[in-house]
Amino acid sequence: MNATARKKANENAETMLSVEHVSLSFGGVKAIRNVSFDIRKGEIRAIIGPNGAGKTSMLNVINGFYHPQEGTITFKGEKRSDMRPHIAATQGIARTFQNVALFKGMTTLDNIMSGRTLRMKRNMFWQALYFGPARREELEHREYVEEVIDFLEIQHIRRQPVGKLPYGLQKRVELGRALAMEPDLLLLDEPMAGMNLEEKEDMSRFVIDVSEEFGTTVALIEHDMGVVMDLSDRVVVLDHGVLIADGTPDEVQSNQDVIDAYLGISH
Amino acid sequence: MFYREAGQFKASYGTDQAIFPIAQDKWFVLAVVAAAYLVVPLVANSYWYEVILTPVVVMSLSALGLNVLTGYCGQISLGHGGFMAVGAFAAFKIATAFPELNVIIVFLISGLFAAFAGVIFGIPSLRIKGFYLAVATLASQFFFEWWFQQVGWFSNYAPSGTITAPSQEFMGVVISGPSATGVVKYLIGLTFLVFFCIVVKNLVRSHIGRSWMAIRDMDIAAEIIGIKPLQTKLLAFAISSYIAGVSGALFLFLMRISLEMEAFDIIAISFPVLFMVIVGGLGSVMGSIFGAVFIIGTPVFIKNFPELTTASVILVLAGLSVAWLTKYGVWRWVPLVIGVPLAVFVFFQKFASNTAEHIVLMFFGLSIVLVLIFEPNGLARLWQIAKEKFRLWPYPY
Amino acid sequence: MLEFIIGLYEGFLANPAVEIWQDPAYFIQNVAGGLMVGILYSLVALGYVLIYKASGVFNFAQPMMAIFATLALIMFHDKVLFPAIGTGYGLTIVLAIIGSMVMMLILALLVERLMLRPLVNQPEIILFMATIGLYYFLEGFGETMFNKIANSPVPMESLGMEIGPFFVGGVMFQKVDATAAAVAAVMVILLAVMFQKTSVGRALRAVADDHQAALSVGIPLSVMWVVVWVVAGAVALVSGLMWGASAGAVDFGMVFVALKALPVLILGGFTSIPGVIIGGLIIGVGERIAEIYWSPYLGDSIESWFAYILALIVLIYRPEGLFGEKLIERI
Amino acid sequence: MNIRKLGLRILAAAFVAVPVWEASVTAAQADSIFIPQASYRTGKYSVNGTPFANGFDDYLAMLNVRDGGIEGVTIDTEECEFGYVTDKGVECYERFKSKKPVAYTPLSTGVTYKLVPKAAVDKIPVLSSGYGMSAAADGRWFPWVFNFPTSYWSQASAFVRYIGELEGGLDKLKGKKIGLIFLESGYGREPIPLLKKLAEKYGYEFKDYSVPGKEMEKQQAQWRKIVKWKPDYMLMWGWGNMNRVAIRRATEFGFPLNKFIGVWWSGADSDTKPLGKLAKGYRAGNWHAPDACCDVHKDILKHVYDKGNGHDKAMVGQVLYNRGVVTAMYITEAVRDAIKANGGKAVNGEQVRDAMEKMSIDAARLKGIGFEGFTSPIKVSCADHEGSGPVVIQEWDGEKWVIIKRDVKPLTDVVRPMLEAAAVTEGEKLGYKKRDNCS
Repeated sequence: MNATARKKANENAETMLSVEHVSLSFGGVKAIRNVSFDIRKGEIRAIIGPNGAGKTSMLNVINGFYHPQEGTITFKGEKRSDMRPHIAATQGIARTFQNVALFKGMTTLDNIMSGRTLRMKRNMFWQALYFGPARREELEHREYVEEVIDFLEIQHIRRQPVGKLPYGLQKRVELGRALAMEPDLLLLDEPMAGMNLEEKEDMSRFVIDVSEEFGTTVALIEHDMGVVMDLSDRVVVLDHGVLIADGTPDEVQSNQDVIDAYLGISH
Repeated sequence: MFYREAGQFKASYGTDQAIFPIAQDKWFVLAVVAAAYLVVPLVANSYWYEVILTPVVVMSLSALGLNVLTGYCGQISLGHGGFMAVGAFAAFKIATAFPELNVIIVFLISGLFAAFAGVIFGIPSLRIKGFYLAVATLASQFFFEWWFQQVGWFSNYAPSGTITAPSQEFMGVVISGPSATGVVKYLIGLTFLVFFCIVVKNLVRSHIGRSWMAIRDMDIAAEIIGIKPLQTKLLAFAISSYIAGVSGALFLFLMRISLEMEAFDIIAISFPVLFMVIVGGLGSVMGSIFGAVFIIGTPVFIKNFPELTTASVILVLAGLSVAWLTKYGVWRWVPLVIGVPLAVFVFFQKFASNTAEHIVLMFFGLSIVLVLIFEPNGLARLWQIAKEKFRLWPYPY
Repeated sequence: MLEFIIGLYEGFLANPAVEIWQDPAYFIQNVAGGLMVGILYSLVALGYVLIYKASGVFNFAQPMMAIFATLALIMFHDKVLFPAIGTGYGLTIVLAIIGSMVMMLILALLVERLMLRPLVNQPEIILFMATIGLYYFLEGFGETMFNKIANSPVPMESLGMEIGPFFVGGVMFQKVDATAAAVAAVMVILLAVMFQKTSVGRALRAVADDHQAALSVGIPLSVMWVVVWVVAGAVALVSGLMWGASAGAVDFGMVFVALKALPVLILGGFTSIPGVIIGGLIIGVGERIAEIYWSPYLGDSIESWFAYILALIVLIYRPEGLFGEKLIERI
Repeated sequence: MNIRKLGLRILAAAFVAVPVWEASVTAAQADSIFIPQASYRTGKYSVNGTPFANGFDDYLAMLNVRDGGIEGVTIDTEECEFGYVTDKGVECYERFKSKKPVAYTPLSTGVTYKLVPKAAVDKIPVLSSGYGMSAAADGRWFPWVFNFPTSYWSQASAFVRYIGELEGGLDKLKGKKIGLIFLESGYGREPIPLLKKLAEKYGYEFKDYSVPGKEMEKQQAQWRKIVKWKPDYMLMWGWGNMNRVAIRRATEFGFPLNKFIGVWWSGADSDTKPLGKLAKGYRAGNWHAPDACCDVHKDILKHVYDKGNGHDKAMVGQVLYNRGVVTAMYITEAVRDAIKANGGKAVNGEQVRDAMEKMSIDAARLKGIGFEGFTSPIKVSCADHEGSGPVVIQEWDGEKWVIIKRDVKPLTDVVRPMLEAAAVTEGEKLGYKKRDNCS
């Protein structure tokens, strides 16, 4: 399936998440002002904007880490304005972070296994004995995790503590942890920041594969415009907390407001 | 030579997920456990039972409990003595109220009370972090200290507040109380230790343990992958205090036989146990045992050989100075020229008992600082490094 | 159940209220007494705050430093008390204070060189544990050194302190306590001036904010650490003297006072100097009032834990303490 | 094998050898008797522990020099420092056990409780003079534990009798108020049941005020409450620096010190000396002289200090120094009796225990060993391990302790039945049976 075909397929897809009139402020600082957009099932949605535009805040609102003062978020038809991150996770939202947020004391394998936590049901008495159902469950999940590891090509660092890995690999492990959750919506916060060209290409490939093989909906923040234009189906542009453009990469690219925002013309 | 993992292939994820994926490790640990059960009772005398073995076994268990909370879940607690006290007093009350109940069952039940107390005092951990939490846990310590002293019911209204472990026989052997022999008490304690080591090891390699470590390493990210912070922390508090409670019961029934609340003082229990965990290795089951051996063993060793210890420390210091003073040519040998005769002189001294005790305090303090400087990951990490070296032996890399 | 609730109401509210109403003078006496003890707590807590602010170390050995410094002063000053042994050096009080401070300087140098520097960039818990190691070391070393003069009285006359009560509007105060309060006020003002107006103070604030950044603009980190440990040593000396004067003598049992400084510390916020003063006063008054009016209902000596529970309850509402800087979590 | 490994091996071997080495030392010393000393010259109570240890050690040293030991048998002794920490105290006991000590003085109530069940098994008599478990007074239940000359309960009752005498008779106690300020611990709580019982009998009002171990330095709240209650007399069961602070607070809050009486662990030089004149008038119980009064002090100075030995001359004659001396004397006299009874050879713990049960030191014997005016005569029996000895009341005159009242007898008629009842409870806890060979 090539990019255009995929776009066509997505156009009529149902809306997975919609953000309506969301405003967020910290004390006197307004991070997000009255922003609305939606994410369709199966698409790759990019959120771009200059530094301080409120992109990361937007992701934090979506997965419940920040609580917006106004507005609502509808995810898979369920409307809510306030929630805790772990509830977002149960509903099927996974994410990665701008500064890698891995569990530094644990190995790669354990980090990715920890993504399966929500799907593991055996209680602590079975676990304490590590016998029967608990053991079987652990092994089943291990198998899935090994698939993720194979997919991301990180077999060789399986047993290493992630704190000591190079940055590029850490980003991959973090993606792996998010994938292990088998999410419906995957939020990626600058997945390619600080990478060299080769690593960026690898990562882009993973993002596309995730979208195509696993059918996961992806929302990503990225600074590299080339990557954004290649990868994404639709783009949201934020500047100073305000939504200034929303559309296909081509539409956005030619939008005068967007060009002004990136060139730093004051409003 | 014998420590090679080459040729051991894992055909399934099951074998790869085993506690000791390397066969030599497994055999070594099994051999140590077997020796602890079979060889130690043959050679130990009452000094070893009373001063080293039983205390090490009981305090290892206590440290294991704290390691669950502090090492795996990252919540510092200075109130561990309080939870041990809950276990001890609960065990005492149950054992005196139901004298026919087997004490082993009593120990296991008394842990539940401690677990309950742990959950209550763990609730603030959702909002309070780091040192703030550490100081807040002191609240539980001091509250229990006061409560058990103040309310006579806990000590069955003994005028002095002293509680004594009642005697009990099981299959013709006295397993608790004043007349139980050292070997029986040691073996009971050892069994509890081994059992809980396996339980904790199993927990920490399951999703529960991974949730704890996730909370420890980065609580925000943990929440975002769906780990519920309060439940996870409370579970850690519950299990940690359960083990603390059981070890408190063992402390009363196997180690002290009779005690008053002062025995669970912050200076007597809470700090030393925290030491054991940190010196032994945060987040390591083996580390808890290493830590207990170190913290209990070091003072006993220095006390038995104060002159030898001082002399060796002087020698080491002199040696280090020589290395440090390299640029001073011949003069760098001065510390050694002074140090060696001094060490020999000290070695043949007879220290007064209080001098020896002062040396214990100073060396104890120093050794903690040194361990932290040279191996902040604790003795367990040293053990791993030693294994690495041994695996490659005789090649350096 | 109803009885229990009525009991709670009577024990915690009704009976204390009636008691206060009937004897307000007693209540005022207790509040005044609590304030005085609170000041002494604050003095001890001040030492912790200084070191924590400048080096991120929660220095558990602070109380041991207080005992150490005070006993050193007594050792340098005293010669009357133990003439037979000849321990004292009989120096004037000024020289004795200087002597004691020189010892604290040596201690600070050694601590910086042998403990803090090798442990730089380690997590706070490791540094905290290291100071517990330091605590044990100082205990052993101090006992060897001051074996003969432990339990000696503070040289009150030389320091110009007096024993005895005085009355303000019918409320009894102890002169020792008043001196301690005055000294505490002076210390706080001096420290505030030092932190705000001098170049050392500015450097210390920079170090407190960010070690790496301070280093990169050329602030000598190790010098700053020594400075702050010496200042903390001075605070330790003052607090040791004040507690010693209040309790009649200086001995190693005084470390327990320091445990009470911990709730003061978290109540005020680890990094705030005004915070520990207010925190100390709240704890001092709070535990006194609780002990006097709630102990008939709860049992005697609730002051042994009340301060901690009070701090815990405050922390649940303000996890960073009353005056601590609020941490905004970022990811 | 390099040097480092060799060193490590030697260390390891040495560590393993501890018990073996201890045993070999024992074998070498069969012609002397071993009296071990647990001492606490370190830790938070070192101020109290040091003079006691000095007195104990000096007395044994003096006997060795002056008489060549006891009845010609050399005294072998060794100190073990335990810093008033129970675990370390147990370590000391276990360390000494292999050397076959003839008696053991645990020196802390915590250690005593721990040793009570052990003593019977190891056949080592435990002497806790003036502390430890009150119930041990009943020798029928606790054959291996002694707490003569007087238990805490006897002492508390002696204080009540003394207060009665000050008021002009025990019947005048009706309506009076007597308070107790105590260290929150097993030791501090010990006199409460007795004082309550006596309150019922004599009609005085009784209230207790606890001081937790960590609040010792403060005590303002307690004294505020005490002053509000306005007691006629205050008793104190304190320890360490709690005593000093309590006296200090009493003066601050205007409580008359001559109505404030401390237990004998609250009446040492270190409690009052730092306060000097401020503590003038404070009283405390005791069972021996508070000064360098007697021949035994002269002997100690002559045979120990004048030869350049000994610990600290300034401490000779202090209250706790004398307590060390008198405790050592009880043991050495028991050993002397045992040696005499067993034909002049070295004796073991069992024989010393038998001697202790028959111990009787009258005034003449006290004079003979240099203790005239030092302490009261004492008589122990198989059933009575306490002796119910009389209590001395001493007062601080601003510079030193002076005895103001001698021979205050306990109210035995009340105390003894309570002691016996307590012995039943404590004995049954340990699964003991009452001996019936004491008639």
